[in-house]
Amino acid sequence: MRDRLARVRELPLLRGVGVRDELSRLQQQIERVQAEPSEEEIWRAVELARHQDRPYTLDYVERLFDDFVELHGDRHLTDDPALVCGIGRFRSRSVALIGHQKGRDIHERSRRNFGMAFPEGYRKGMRVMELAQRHGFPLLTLVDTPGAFPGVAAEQHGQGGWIARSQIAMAQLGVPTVACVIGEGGSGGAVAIALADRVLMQANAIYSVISPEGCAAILWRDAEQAKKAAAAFRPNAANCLQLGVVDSIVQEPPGGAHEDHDAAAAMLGDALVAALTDASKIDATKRRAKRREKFRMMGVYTT
Amino acid sequence: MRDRLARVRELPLLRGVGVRDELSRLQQQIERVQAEPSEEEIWRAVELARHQDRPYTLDYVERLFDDFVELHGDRHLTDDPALVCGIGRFRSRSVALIGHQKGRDIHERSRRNFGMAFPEGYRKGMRVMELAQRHGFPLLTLVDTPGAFPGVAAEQHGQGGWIARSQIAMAQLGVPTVACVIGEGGSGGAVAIALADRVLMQANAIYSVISPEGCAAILWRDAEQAKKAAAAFRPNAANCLQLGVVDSIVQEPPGGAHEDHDAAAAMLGDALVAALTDASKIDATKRRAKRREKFRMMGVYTT
Amino acid sequence: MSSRIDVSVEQRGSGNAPSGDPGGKAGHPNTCPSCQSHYRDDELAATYGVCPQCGHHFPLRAHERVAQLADAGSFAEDDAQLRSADPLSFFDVRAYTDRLADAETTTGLGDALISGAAHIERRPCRLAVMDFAFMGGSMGSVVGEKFWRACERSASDGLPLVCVTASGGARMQEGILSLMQMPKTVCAVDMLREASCPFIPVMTHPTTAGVLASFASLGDVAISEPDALLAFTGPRVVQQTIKGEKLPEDFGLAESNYRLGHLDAIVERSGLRPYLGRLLAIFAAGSQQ
Amino acid sequence: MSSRIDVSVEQRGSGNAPSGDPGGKAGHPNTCPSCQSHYRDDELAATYGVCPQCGHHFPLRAHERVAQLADAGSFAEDDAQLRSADPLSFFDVRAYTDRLADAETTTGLGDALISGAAHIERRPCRLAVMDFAFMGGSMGSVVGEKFWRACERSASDGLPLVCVTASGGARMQEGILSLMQMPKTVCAVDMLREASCPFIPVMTHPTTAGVLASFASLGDVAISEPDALLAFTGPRVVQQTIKGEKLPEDFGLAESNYRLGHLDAIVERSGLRPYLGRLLAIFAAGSQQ
Ligand SMILES: [Zn+2]
Ligand SMILES: [Zn+2]
Repeated sequence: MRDRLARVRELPLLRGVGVRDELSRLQQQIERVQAEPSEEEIWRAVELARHQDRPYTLDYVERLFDDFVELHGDRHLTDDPALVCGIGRFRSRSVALIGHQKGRDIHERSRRNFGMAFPEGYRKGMRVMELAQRHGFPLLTLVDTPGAFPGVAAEQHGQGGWIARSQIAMAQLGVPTVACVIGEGGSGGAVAIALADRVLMQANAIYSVISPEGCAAILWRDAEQAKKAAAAFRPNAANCLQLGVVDSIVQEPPGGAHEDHDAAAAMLGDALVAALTDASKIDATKRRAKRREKFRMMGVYTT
Repeated sequence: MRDRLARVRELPLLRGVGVRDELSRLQQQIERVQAEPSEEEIWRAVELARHQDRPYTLDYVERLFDDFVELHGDRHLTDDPALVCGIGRFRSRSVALIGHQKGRDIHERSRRNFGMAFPEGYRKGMRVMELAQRHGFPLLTLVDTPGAFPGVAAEQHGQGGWIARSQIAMAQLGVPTVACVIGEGGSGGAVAIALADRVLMQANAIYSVISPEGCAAILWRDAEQAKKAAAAFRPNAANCLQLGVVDSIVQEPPGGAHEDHDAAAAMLGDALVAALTDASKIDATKRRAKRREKFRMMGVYTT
Repeated sequence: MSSRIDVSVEQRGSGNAPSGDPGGKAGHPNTCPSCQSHYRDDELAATYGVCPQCGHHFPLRAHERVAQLADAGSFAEDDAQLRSADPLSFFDVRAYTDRLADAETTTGLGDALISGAAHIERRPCRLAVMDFAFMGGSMGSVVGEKFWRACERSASDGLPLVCVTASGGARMQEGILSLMQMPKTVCAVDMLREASCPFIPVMTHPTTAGVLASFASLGDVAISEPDALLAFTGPRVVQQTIKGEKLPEDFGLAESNYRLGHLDAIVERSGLRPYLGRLLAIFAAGSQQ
Repeated sequence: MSSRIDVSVEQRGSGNAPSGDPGGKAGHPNTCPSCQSHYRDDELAATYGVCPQCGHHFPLRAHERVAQLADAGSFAEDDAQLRSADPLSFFDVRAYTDRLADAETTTGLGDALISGAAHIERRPCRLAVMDFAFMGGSMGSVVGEKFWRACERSASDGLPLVCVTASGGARMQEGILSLMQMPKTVCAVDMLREASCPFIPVMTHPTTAGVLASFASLGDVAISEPDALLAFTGPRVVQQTIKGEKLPEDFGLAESNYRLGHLDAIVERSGLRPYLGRLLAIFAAGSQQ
């Protein structure tokens, strides 16, 4: 990993003023990331990120919020249970929250579509963003989805368009925003709610453009090659941090978040508060432009 | 009518700063309104407003716009043909337009639901309002509907809520807005797009809280009493002007707008330009508050 | 837009009264239209006007509602002196002025909405409550103006406005001016929004037509009591447009509105005050950030 | 999100080639996949690459598109020197660097998007065009950065941006960084919006996955060519989720998107330039008001 970090420094990538910040952040965290992860280690992150006992959004809400009022419905067609939205009291602040919710047992998983949102879910989220903006509530988002729901109605209702609109709604917010990938950060369904001032990622979460299985099916024409695919595109937290995609890594209890929900929640809570405090320091009138600049820096190319 | 005007002056109604403006406007126009209309005359306005040859939104667009690009769709479910939206060049300005469209022949009428919009129609309109706001286009709206569509899907998709949201979207616009009732201004379906800086009304249009037939059915329990009901609540332009609900009356060719679409369009065009020019004079930062004050004045009560 | 709600739904359940009707209590205001249980006034008062047998929410008078929601003694009414004029000299089978006078005598109210300063769970706010008993909770100039003033006071004090709605729609007898109360109340909500004041409507049975299609739908949060009819066009009129087809069982009711994404929560009457208290606490803390 | 569109749709029609295939022209780029008519290059060029028999829109290379849309000689390309790095040292059956080199050799392009200053119908604007021939029009860091710079120049000049899209989605080989081009390009559109610059994407076959779910859907006006596949998830993958059920005939195509409210207009290729000219005139006049 140190090699790659060195390479990152040399390339004309992550350009502009953000680079130094990113690098120093990287430096601070690199001690924790012991070594270049092997194929097995990356696959372990994939498995942990999808672990059936991993805490979900509502598990964290229950532990981190003093009071939480869930909000429902897109005001047009339905309430999408794959995306939980609400307002509440978090560490003595009032905040708005949007998070994917996979569901614990098979019944709930099916009801929540395994955390795969429909356009109506993102529309509900945008409604809560408006509410946050109107009342000056910072916005927290928790990302945990295999991806947006790939069905007929979801497509017909404009899945692509609403993922785009949810992102630009986050881009336009004047309030501080913090996102954290707490499990699977799956492609468009994930970035729909992850365009934030600060983006965090739990140590065993993954964040990726496509599922390992999907990637394997396309590139190797063999879904069985998922492990190999995962090793190739490295959806693990250390890689995302190294590439400047996330700002910091949120530690998990030994063995992973599923081993101790309370401890995982405490660590997440501390990280969210720190990021929120950090994001709140920016002059509100400059926040939108700063947020744009952050995402502008993402990418690697030569000029 | 003069009697009533006198009464209007005495009552502590149409209160506040707006009163004098309303009254002077009233005074200016009262010469044209010859006398208190009879039951027959009011009913004639109802018939003219619904006349099958009366020009509709697209008839005016065709005659008044140098170029017009129609915009379609609510980005979620469908395109509602009962509400026509677009941007175009009108008397050397670029403007956005929203108008009900009843349809001329029976096939088109059925396709357009006789100008009765679904929530999706109002959502399309709100999209165009956003576009107008983003690019500083003044907004023109042409109102011509028996009312919002009273069907199962329309209700299930939130008809009431979207009529409300369409109104508040107009309330929040920073650009100048002018509405004109060009035929039937039927209840909630009409006000959804009529919360404007200036509200005009064609001489033979009607603007009402309920259809004469509906009113008769409820109050007299006999839909046949429509004429009587119309006479009781007077949906005609002169009455709306007198009550301060509209700012001025747009003249029509002799016999009514259906007798000469070109002449009617020319008169409407002149009135829209005058109102737009007038509305554009207000300091943009005060426009939203001024518009609120205008509607605040509506109502008659004693203190 | 109808100025009355569909009688069919307004009195739903009552048609199923057993034909025996012992004691002739069917239709009595203290007889539950759903399960026919009959209660003394003090029994209903003790349960917030909710049938202990079946959960039916009896209609509440505005002052009863205030008593249930506001901290004891905290409500101070404003604008009680406002009265409707009769701009159209409206006369159907009776004169509008007579209807108004009757409604005032029967209800003891000046019009279909009362409003004032209040505390809910020790949080200061403005509270406005509609009363269906006053001409079907219909919205005329006085309702519009009182709502406007409530918003104005909220905005100037930086306080939330809680508004309990119950209305068949516009006050037809005021003609086009009743329709104009829709944009007027919408503008009032816009004033609240510009001032970043929370607006929390609580929709109760029935909230329909012009009130649903204006301020009632523009809350920061959308709350309803169970079983309330929340529809722009009521089931009777919609039934006419679809002829023989059957309307969905719970058409227009709060439960269907919730399922279809139009409500954040359906809150039982007994839970309303604590629920509002939680919301007010969240919003109050937000405004200090 | 797939980095390739469904082959089934990409090559729709071609499976229906008569089994005879006289002259072995099926699959030839100048053979119409819908009606099997075959054309010389100059014939297709004369019809904007549209089959005169059946209206099929053949894919256009980016420079052909520029030639069709921009006034002659007006296009001045920017940022042509940008090239992808290989942040993951990505290797599947081939190395990403090899794929890039091949694509550049084959297409003569540095990546899947070109952009520059242009005039359309004598209106100054910025024009960006994607090329499906370069790795399926996939969006990696270079596409994202070029789009960003195009927006930046539009914003600083106060000019509209016209962007013709054709993309299978994200450039999987750049891993998470390719996903980040979605929020990056969305932020670029936000910059345009803040500067009140018109943004007019023209979606062509295919515009899917990460490009549809970012800047392509954020235009002031939404335009498509006929028959284009515009889907977040393509029909092949959706078919898997619905098992035996049959997909709608025109699933994901422009025509179905129009019907479902996602497009303002479907414009035939020959009418695109005048249509854009009208839009630019309306927006240009608006900005001077
Ligand atoms: Zn009961
Ligand atoms: Zn052909």
